[in-house]
Parts: sequence; structure tokens; C-alpha cells
Amino acid sequence: MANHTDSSTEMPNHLETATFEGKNKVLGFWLFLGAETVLFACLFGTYLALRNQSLDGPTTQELFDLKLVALATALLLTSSLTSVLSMIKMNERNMKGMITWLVITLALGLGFLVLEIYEFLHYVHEGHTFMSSAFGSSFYALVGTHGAHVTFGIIWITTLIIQVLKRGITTETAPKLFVSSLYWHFIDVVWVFIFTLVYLLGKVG
Amino acid sequence: MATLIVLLVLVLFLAAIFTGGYNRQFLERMRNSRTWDWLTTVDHKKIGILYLMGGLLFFLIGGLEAIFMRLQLFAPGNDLFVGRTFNELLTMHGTTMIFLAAMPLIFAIMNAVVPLQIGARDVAFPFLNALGFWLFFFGGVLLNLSWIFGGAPDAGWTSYTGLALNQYSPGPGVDFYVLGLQIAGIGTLIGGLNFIVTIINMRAPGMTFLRLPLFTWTAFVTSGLVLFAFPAFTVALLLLMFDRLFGSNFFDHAMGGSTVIWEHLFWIFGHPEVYIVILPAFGIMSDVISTFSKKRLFGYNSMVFATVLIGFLGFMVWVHHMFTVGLGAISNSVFAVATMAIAVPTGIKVFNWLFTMWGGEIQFKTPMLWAVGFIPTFVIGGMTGVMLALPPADYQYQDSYFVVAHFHYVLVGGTVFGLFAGIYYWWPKMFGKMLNESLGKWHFWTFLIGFHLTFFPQHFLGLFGMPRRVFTYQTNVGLERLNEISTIGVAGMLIGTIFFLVNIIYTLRKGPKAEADAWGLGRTLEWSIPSPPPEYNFAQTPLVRGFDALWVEKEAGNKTMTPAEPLGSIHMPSPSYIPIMMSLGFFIAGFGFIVRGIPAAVFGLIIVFAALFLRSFDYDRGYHVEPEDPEKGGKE
Amino acid sequence: MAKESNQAISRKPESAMKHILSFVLMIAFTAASFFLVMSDAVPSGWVIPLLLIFAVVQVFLQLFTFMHLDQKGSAYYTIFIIFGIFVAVISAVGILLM
Amino acid sequence: MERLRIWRIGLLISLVTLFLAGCSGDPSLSVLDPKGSAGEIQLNLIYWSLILMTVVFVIVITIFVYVLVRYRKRKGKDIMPEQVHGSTKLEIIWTVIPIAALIALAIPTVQYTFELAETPPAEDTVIIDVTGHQYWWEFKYPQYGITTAQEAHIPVGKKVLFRIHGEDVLHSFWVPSLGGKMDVVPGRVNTMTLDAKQPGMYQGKCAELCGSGHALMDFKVFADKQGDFDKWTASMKQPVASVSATSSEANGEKIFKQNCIGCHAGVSQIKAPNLNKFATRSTIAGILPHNEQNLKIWLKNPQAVKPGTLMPKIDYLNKDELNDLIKYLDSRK
Ligand code: HEA
Ligand code: HEA
Ligand code: HEC
Ligand code: CUA
Ligand SMILES: [Cu+2]
Repeated sequence: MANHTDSSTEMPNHLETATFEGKNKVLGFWLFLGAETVLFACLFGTYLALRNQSLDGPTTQELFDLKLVALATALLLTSSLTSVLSMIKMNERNMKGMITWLVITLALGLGFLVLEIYEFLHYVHEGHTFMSSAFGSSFYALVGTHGAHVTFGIIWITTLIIQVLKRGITTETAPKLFVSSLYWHFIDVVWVFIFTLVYLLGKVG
Repeated sequence: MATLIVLLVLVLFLAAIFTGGYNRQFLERMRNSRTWDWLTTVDHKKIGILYLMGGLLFFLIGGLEAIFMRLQLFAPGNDLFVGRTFNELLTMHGTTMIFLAAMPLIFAIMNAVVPLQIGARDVAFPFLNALGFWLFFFGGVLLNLSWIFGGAPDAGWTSYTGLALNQYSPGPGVDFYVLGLQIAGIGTLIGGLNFIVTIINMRAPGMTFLRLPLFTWTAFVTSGLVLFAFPAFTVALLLLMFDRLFGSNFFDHAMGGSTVIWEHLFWIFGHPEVYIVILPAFGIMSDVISTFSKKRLFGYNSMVFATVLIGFLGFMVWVHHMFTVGLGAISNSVFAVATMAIAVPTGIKVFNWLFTMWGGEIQFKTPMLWAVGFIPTFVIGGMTGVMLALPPADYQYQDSYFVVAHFHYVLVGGTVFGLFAGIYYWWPKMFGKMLNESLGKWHFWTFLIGFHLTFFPQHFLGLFGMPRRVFTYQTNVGLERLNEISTIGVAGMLIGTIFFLVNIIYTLRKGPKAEADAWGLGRTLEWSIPSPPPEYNFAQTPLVRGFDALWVEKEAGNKTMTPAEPLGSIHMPSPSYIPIMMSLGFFIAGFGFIVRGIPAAVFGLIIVFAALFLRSFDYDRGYHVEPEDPEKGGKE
Repeated sequence: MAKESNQAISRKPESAMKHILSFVLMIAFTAASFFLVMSDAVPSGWVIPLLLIFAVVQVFLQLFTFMHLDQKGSAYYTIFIIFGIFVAVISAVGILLM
Repeated sequence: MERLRIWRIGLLISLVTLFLAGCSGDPSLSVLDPKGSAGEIQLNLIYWSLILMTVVFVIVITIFVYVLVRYRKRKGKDIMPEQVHGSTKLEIIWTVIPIAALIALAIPTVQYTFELAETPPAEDTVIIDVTGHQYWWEFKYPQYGITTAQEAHIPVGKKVLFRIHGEDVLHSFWVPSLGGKMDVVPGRVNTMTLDAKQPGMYQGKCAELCGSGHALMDFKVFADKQGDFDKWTASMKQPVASVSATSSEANGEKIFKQNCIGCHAGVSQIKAPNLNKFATRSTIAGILPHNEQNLKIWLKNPQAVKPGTLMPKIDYLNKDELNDLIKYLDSRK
């Protein structure tokens, strides 16, 4: 199957799967994402089953503010694009371009987090807390787990930026970067369902 | 208090390291010691042995708990272990056996065998492999520490909420369950992921998917089940932890929560889990039966197909554990039919085994005895499984001893028999020594008879109206005699297990050395290399030219495999202390959460993150070894 | 490793154009979702199915453009993620309906 | 090898006789001796499935024994078996036959599942609201205004609709000789229809782990002839004599009002059985035979009788007080 061999000194086109370790890593990461899909599905199932159990607290209709959610969504969606752009730069071995896009991605992610924290604080103020009802618990568990993923992603990508700055784009750093970008897109996919099934559905009833 | 001590010791330890106030030579010696070697190993063969030892240890503990339970149930009105203590025993028995004995033993064999069977030098992620083991081990230790620190979990291995909430199960017992299993579970998930990638990416040239030995196939599907089933359990445990530790209300009906959600989450995981533990046993059966019948596996393709189908259907039947929850006739019927469907692929397997032996030349070596004992025993267990799958009948069986009988027939008669077959079969490959045959036969016969004596009567106990998870029963309702027999049977299993232990010790001391092809009948790649294999497994990656790769060469008159590459230096991954460090971090954090010692919890998490960080910046490239020239080497 | 890098390195560098296009589509679907809920333009029985369809389309856009599943050599990734989605859907629907 | 087969068959026969001779369970508790239509339906299905399973098992075991005997390695001989790949024909056979067997099993299964889920028309049914508590059972008859515990009475031949509630943890309501079980799920009401075809006492069990006392969370269902049932309801509806007959009973009543009424009349957080008609019960706490001696044992240390029970020790009363209390309790009919 060796249908293509670059003249050996040249770097291969797709850095992330250029080495054996890289290939393992990417495949392994996809499997991990498969597992994460099930994990989130269970949280979604739990949330959907419990979302009307708000007891005396505010209901979904009363609580959610779609404008804020729309803004957060825009930020996260855009960050997904910038993340993929950084990968293109990576495969062009354009260090500066890649890091620029990565930093923009991080900034958008941070913006999203700030909005989410603001939103949570607001809800707590309204009497909708983790402990106030089953609806509260399941809401924070689902949206909070997503938020935790975003946070972890930000930390992870930051450490990767440090590594690339030290070592450059190599067949060792590239799979890491690529995989973190997959992770970032995955977070975005989950968010699509959160805004659909939590916020929009919450308004519809 | 305990937290404080732990904290103090660790702080001192770290201070010693960072201030340089330690003895360099001591560290040097430690680094070169055998213990350090085992603690930091990333070699799949050694990790396999670690899993084996860990799994056996927990099997003994779980067995001891079973003995205690059976002693209490020997006669009505006994008061050895009553009430809560009995509930602790049964919970810990079930949990230990499933998560800390059966699964690790499966991972032991998978580690020892899968890379060899596919002609690989290693697994895809040696580091993660080690991490998986240490997480399992520390999780298991944490769970068992509950006996000392304030009481073991007592809500059953299913830990149904309601009962498992703070209100009804005060004390840290269930917290130990939650955190111990969470940690062990992450380890298992990592292990499963590793094996999938290994089997996809690391196969030797020519080893196509339809040439994989059946054990590798089942390892593959089992790993897939682990990958997709464990997340549900992770979520279940997470939510239960929130409820118990942080006052959320997922399962508290007074606050709008629902216990049924726990049942769903648990069984979405729990049912695939039982196939996780049976499929590798099926794989072992297939390999062992074909080896000792001196015949190619009958219907290889349909075996593979059946394995995949069982794995697939396994995700669609979980509600059969919930027939009496009151979910309605439609839901019960749908899940009943889906459950019954699993009998078909399983039947295909059973008949294929029978016809593998048909026309063969069967040698009753110990592994084969276990395999032969497996077939009727497992079939009985499977039949009672099908009987349980009928909701109207299950309304009677559910939570009675009939169920206990069913699952011991499949778990012990299936999984444990399978594991014993595998251990006897591959022991020479793992340790380079043959286990003693006559001790092995004694082990088999005492265990088999004891097993049936213990569990066959339990079917009737259930039908006579004895619920499970009870610490006593009434007199004069026809339950005494059968319970007596059941308890007496355990003696058989106890004696059998002791024979096994004696066999191990005897073999380690003076067992005869094993050949490369230890049984003389080897069909698959692992028998083409020395026992035990060198650290790089294959000096030259073999070229696979058909199913039963070694047998193909034997038939062609070759003594060894044809290599697929020239002899050259081999790259090996470096050992690493990070897996054990990270697991220790999780352990400390878990313990901290359980005793509500937030500093310890935070400290543990810091260790975890430090380990992650070290790992992320770790660019160790491993080392190279020069393999010895195999006696008869080279290409022609 | 012996069979190091013998495949999958032959893919062409990607153009940004495809991703930007996909992004525009995603934004459009998202906007449409919000619009569905915030206005009364669509009969209420249609809203939920449409929302779900829009979400699913977005997932596939992400998977097959941003996450590169459209490229050669992604068969295993696709198999496993699809199976993950399958288990996920069964589980979530199971918890919800049963 | 001939000997091997005989040996196996001998083992099988001795095992079967062992279990069939002598023990078929107690008629008040056994699934195999049903006294109601639900139990009969369920037993039918159990037998039908058992027959099918036996057939399959016999097939498997016949091939198994044949293969083991016929193809074992003989001493001195060393043959090389033919390396068969498989046989599509055979494989289709053992795919199709099990499918057929399963269809034969699935049809009655689905049919019975729906049949058992039907709720009978309200006019013709006795309704009983069952509540599972840690570790006792409460029975309310909304049609008659009766509340009792541990022991339910039902009329023979009539459908009885059990509406099953719970407040604390999961339990499961199981009367093996009348029919299968239904879980007590807090926050839900599950229903189950049972009937008894013969008068008698049928034992009930809690079949879901519910804590330390789970093993002892027993109850009884009495199936009475219609006349007896009517008498029972009438007597249960009659209020207990409001004044105590004797002075020790009166003293007992005082003690009861001071110490017990909080739980036993439902004002406290802890729910306890209604003791208004306590003297009519044949058991104490569902497990001890009802007599003075046992009542003392129960009151002095309930935990020793039923681990984990929420009833506190009443060990602070002196002998006379205790006797008076018992007299009072046993006058409540
Ligand atoms: C190794 C573990 C294992 C395995 C393999 C199985 C296999 C099966 N199990 Fe079992 N099961 C458990 C472990 C396992 N189980 C455990 C641990 C529990 C209890 C959990 C708890 O509550 O604590 C349980 C409980 C359990 C229940 C719930 C009982 C209850 O609580 O009320 C049910 C109900 O459907 C069930 C069904 C089945 C079925 C249909 C199979 C099938 O896969 C069996 C298929 C095999 C065969 C049928 C035999 C071979 C086939 C042939 C020879 C072909 C011809 C056959 C026919 C035509 C029928 N099991
Ligand atoms: C793989 C899983 C597995 C295995 C192997 C076993 C093995 C055994 N099990 Fe268990 N069992 C379960 C899984 C398993 N079980 C589960 C999941 C439950 C349900 C729990 C629940 O309800 O929540 C259960 C429940 C269960 C019960 C029902 C409890 C109840 O409902 O009240 C009983 C009762 O008889 C029982 C008995 C036994 C016996 C006698 C063995 C024997 O086969 C054991 C044989 C082993 C030995 C006899 C060990 C030998 C010991 C020594 C040599 C001494 C060791 C000394 C040292 C420690 C140094 N088990
Ligand atoms: C804190 C609450 C509480 C108090 C106070 C209490 N009980 Fe109880 N009692 C219970 C509970 C709960 C049960 C059910 C026990 C079980 O079966 O698990 C019970 C059961 C009983 C029973 C058996 C009932 C039956 O239906 O068979 C008797 C008799 C009884 N109590 C008598 C008394 C007497 C007499 C007193 C006072 C001297 C008393 N109890 C005080 C909670 C209480
Ligand atoms: Cu109530 Cu068990
Ligand atoms: Cu199951």
C-alpha cells in the first residue's frame, strides 16, 4: 500500500498521522470521543427526563435568556472555525499563522466561559441552583460538564502552545495539536445539542 | 485524621525530594531494583502478570466473602452475619468479583496474549496500559479499604438509589463504592481503548481481520463494549457522588429526582458488562477447543459474526433487568424479544464448538477440561437466561435465588471456567513453566462438582420463594435442605481453589520449563516465540499467511514463521513512574472526598495534574535493543 | 516500527474555503433554530422535529468538514463514532421514554 | 468409554430425583404451586419455556457426549484430523432452529405480558393501596376505609387491584403463590392485579434490597371466602372501643398515648403501622407469631428481631407497665 513516499528529507503532508505513534494517537482519540458521546448522551437523557421537575423554582420557560445563549453559541461556533484554520496552518508548517489562530480560538473559548459563568451566577440569583431541585441538578450537571470540558480544553491548548513554541511543529507535537483540535470541535458538537435540547426546547416546552 | 497523616507523609516526602535532602545512592539503588522495575513497567507481558496477580488476590477476597455468606445461610436463624453486615458482604462480593476479579483477569489474559497473537512487539499505548492497571489496582484497594474505614458499601453491587443515598445508607460505605469504582472504571476504559487501537493498528503484515485468532476477536469486541458501556457507569457514579457529597437531587424523589434513572444508567452499562466478561471466555474456549482437538475452528466466519452481533445486541436489552419496575407492557415486550435474540448468536457459538471437536482428536489436558466443563454449564446458564427474559415469568424469578443461580452459572460456569482454561493454557507462555497436570485435574473436578452442588439447588430455592439478598429465611417452608446443600458445595470450590494455589506455588518452584510451542499443538502466533517471550516479543515481525498462522507454517513443513523484515535494532518504550504516581493521586483524591477531607482531595488532584503535565512535556523517545539472532533466522 | 507511515500521508493540504463554507452553513442553521423558537413562524408541532434535524445536520457538518471525516483513511474513525452515536441515541431515548 | 456414559446418566438421574423427591416447596410460598390466575399464567410460561429449554439442552448434551466419547485421543494412535472450515448447511440449521424455538416462546410471552398488564373494570374489583415502608407493609382499602398493616385480606375469586406506592427506598411486592412481583418505586404508582382461587394464607416477601431488615420484611395475604371477607371488612371498619375495659388496659392506654402514638398514629416523621386493630393480627411486625411472649421480645428490643427497624427499644418500662401496655394492645380488635 505504500503508494506514496515523499523524498525522505521532506516533511509529509499530514503531520498528525505521519508517524506510527501519531496514527495511534488520532485513532485512540476518536475512540475516546466515541466514549464521550455516550457520556454526554446519558447526561442529556437524565436532563430531559428531569427538566420539568423544577419544584418551586423557576421553570425553563421563565429562566432561559436566548439572547445570551445566541451570543455564546456564536462565540463557540466561530472558535470551531478558527481551530480548524489553525490546523490548516499547521499542515502548512506555518507556525506563526497556527499560533495566531490558536490564540483566537482560546480567546473565543474564554469569552464563552465568561458568558456561561455570568449566566450561572444569574440563575443562582433567581433561585435556580444545583441543589434546588432535580431540574437544577441535571441542568448544572449537563451544562457544567460541558463547561468543564471547555475549561480543560483551554488549559490543554495553552500548554500545547507552550510546547510548540519550544519545539516547533514536529511529528511529535502535530498529533497532539490535531487531537486537541478534534476535542475542540467535539465540544462544539455537544454545544449544538445543548442549545437545541436545553435552551430552545426549554422555551418550546 | 487519616487525611492529615496521609498529607503529612506526602508533604515530607516531596520536601525531601525537592530540597535534595535524600540519599542519591539510595535512589540509584531503588531505580535499579526489581520492585521499581515492576512498578514502572510498561511491558504488556509484565502488566499482564500484574493484572493476573491483582485479579487472583481479589478473587480470593471475593470468594472468602462468598464463603461467609454461605455459612450464614447454612441454616435458618443463623446469626453469624446479619442485617447490615450481610448486606456489606453481598455487595462487596458482587462488586469485587465482577470489577476486581473477573475483569482484571480478563485484562491479564488480553495483555499476555493479544499482542503475541497479532504479531506485535507491544500494545499501541504502553504508557496508558500501565496507567490502566494502576488505576484498577488503586481503585480496588480504595474500595476494600472501606472495611477498615467506617463500613463497606451495603446497597448491593447494583447500588440502587433510594437505598444508596445518604439518608438510607449513612456512613462512607457507598462513597467508597462510588469513588473506588470510578477510579477502577477509568482504568478499565483506558485499557479497552488501548486494545482497540492495538488490534487495529499493530497487526503484523498479512494478519487481516479475518485471520485474527478468535480470542483476539473477542478481546476486540469486549474492548468496544468497555469503551461504550463504561461512560454510562461513569455518569451514574458521578451523579450518585453529587447526590451524596454535594447535595444534588438526581435520585431523591422528594426533590423531583428519580430512582428509575439510576436503574437505567446502571443497566445501560450493566448488561454490556456481563458480555464484557463472557466474550473473552468465549474466545478462550474457541482457541483452547480447537487446539486440543487438533482441528481448525469450525465456522470461523460465523463465530466472528456471532461475536460482533452479541456485542451489538448487548446494548439493546438492558431493560430486562427492570421488568418489574412497572415500565409497561410495550417496553417489557420489546426488550424481551431483543433479549431472546441473543440466544441465536450464542447458540451458533456453542454448536460451532461442538463441531470443532467433531472429527478431531481430543486431548483432555487441563485447559481442555475446563473448556469441556464450560459447555454444558454455560448452556444451562444461558437457558435460564432465556427463561428470565420472558417478562411474565420474570415477575416470579426477579430478585429471587433463581436469578442468583442463573448468573453464577454464566459468571462462574462461564467466565471463571473460561478464565481458568485460559490461565492453564497460557501459563507456560506467561511464565515459561508448565502447570502441574494432575493438580490441575484435581482443581477442575473438585471445583466443578462443588460448583454444581452450590448453584444447582439455588434454582429451586428461587422457585420455592426465597428472595435474594436475604440474610436468613424461615424454617419449615422447604428451604433448609437446599440451602444446606448449597453451602456444602462451596467446600468443593474452596478445595479446588486451594489446589490451584498449591499448583502455582509448586510450579514457580520446580515446574518443568516450557517449550516455545508448550502444548505441541499450537496454532497461533504466540506459540512461535520462546516461553516466556523476550521483551521485544518477535525478533523479526512475522509474515502471516493465513488463519492459524503457525499451523499454516507447520502444514507447509516450516518450523518457524517467515519473517517480514530483516533483523535490526528494535525500539522499546521507556518505563515510567508517572502511571503509578497519577493513580496514587487519584487514590488520595478519592480518599479525601470520602472522608470529606478537602485538603487531601485537592492534594490528590494536584498530583494528578502534575502527572498529566509531566506526561505532556515528556518527550522520552524510548530506547533500542538489539535482538539476539534467532537460531534459525533470515529469509531465504 | 516496521510498517511505519506507509499510508495516509498522501492526502492533499486542505483549503480553508471548504471550512468557511461549512461554517456559514452552521451559522445559518443555528440562526434558523433560534428563529424557529423566537418567532411564531412555524406551527408548533413542527418546531421540535425541525430543531432536531438542524442539530443533526450541524453535527454532520462538523464531523465531515472540521473533523476531517471526509478524508481518506477515516474508515475506523467513522465506524466507531457512528457506533458511539448509535449507543448514545439508544441510551438517551431509553432513559427518556422507558 | 461406555462406562463414562452410564456414569453420567446415573449422576443426572440421582440429581433429578434428589430435587423432585420430597421438596416442591411450601404451598404457601412456592411459585410451583400457584393459587391464582396470574401465578397460573406465569407457571404455564415457565413450564413451556422449560420444555423448550430441555429439548435444546438434550440436543446439545447428546452431541456433546457423543463427541467427547467418540473423538477422544486413543492411546498409541496419532491421527491428523481433517482441517474442516465449516459447513454452511449446518450453520444455517443451527441458526434457523433456535429462531423458530424463540418465536414459539415469544408469542405467548408477549401475549401474557399484555394480559397481565390489564386492569380489570373498577366495579368488580377490590382495590388495595399498598405502601412499602422500611420494613413493613401498609394496606389501605379505599373502598372500605380500612387501614391495616402486615396482613391483607382479599376475597376469593375476585380480582384485586394492588396500587403500589412507596416513600422511602425501593421494595418489591411479591406473593409467590398468587403471582409475580411488582416493585415499589417512590414517586410512582404501580399497579398489579392478582386473585386467589382458593381460600388460604399466602406469604408475601419483599424482593428488593431495602436495607438491613430486608430479609424480614414479610407479610401475609389471607384469601377469605366472600362471606368471611365481608365480616372482616365490617369488623375492621367498626371503631375500637373508645374506653378501656379494665384498669390495666386503661393504664396501658395511657402509656401508649405517651410513648407510642407519635409514630403509630402518624404524626411523627417516622411512619409506623396502625395499631388500631393490632389484636386481630396473627404476627408481630410481620415475622413473629403473635403472642405475649413475642410481643415482649419485640418491644424490648425490636432491632434484635428485625435489624435496622425504625421502631425504638421500649426497655424503660417496668414489668407492670409493660404488661399493661401489652394488655392494652391486645385489646385492640
Ligand atoms: C457472564 C455473564 C452473563 C451472561 C453471559 C448472561 C447471559 C444472559 N442473561 Fe443474564 N445476568 C447476569 C449475567 C449474565 N447473563 C447477571 C450478573 C445478572 C444479574 C444481575 C443482578 O441483578 O445482580 C443477570 C440477570 C439476567 C436477567 C434479569 C433477571 C432479573 O433480575 O429478573 C435476565 C433477563 O432477561 C438475563 C437474561 C440473560 C440472557 C437471555 C442471556 C443470554 O445471553 C444467554 C444466551 C445463551 C444461551 C441461550 C445458551 C446457548 C444457546 C443455545 C444452545 C442455542 C439454542 C438456545 C435456544 C433456542 C434458547 N440475565
Ligand atoms: C464473577 C463473578 C462472581 C463469582 C466468581 C462468584 C462466585 C461465588 N458466589 Fe457470587 N455473586 C456475584 C458474582 C460472582 N460470584 C454477584 C454479582 C452477586 C450479586 C451481588 C448482589 O446481590 O449485589 C453474587 C451473589 C452471590 C450470592 C447471593 C447473595 C445474596 O443474594 O444474598 C451467593 C450466595 O450463595 C453467592 C455465592 C458465591 C459462591 C459460593 C461463589 C464461589 O464460586 C466462590 C469460589 C471461590 C472461593 C471459594 C475462593 C477460595 C478462597 C480461599 C482459597 C480463601 C482465600 C483466602 C485469603 C483471602 C487469603 N454469590
Ligand atoms: C420512632 C417511632 C416509633 C415509636 C416511638 C414506637 N414505634 Fe412501634 N413501630 C415503629 C415502626 C417503624 C414499626 C414497624 C417496624 C417494622 O416492622 O420494621 C413499629 C412496629 C410496632 C409493632 C408491630 C406492628 C405490627 O403491625 O405487627 C408494635 C406492636 C409496636 N410497634 C408497638 C409499639 C409500642 C407499644 C410503642 C410504645 C411503647 C411503640 N411501638 C413506639 C415505630 C415506632
Ligand atoms: Cu423492603 Cu426489601
Ligand atoms: Cu442483562
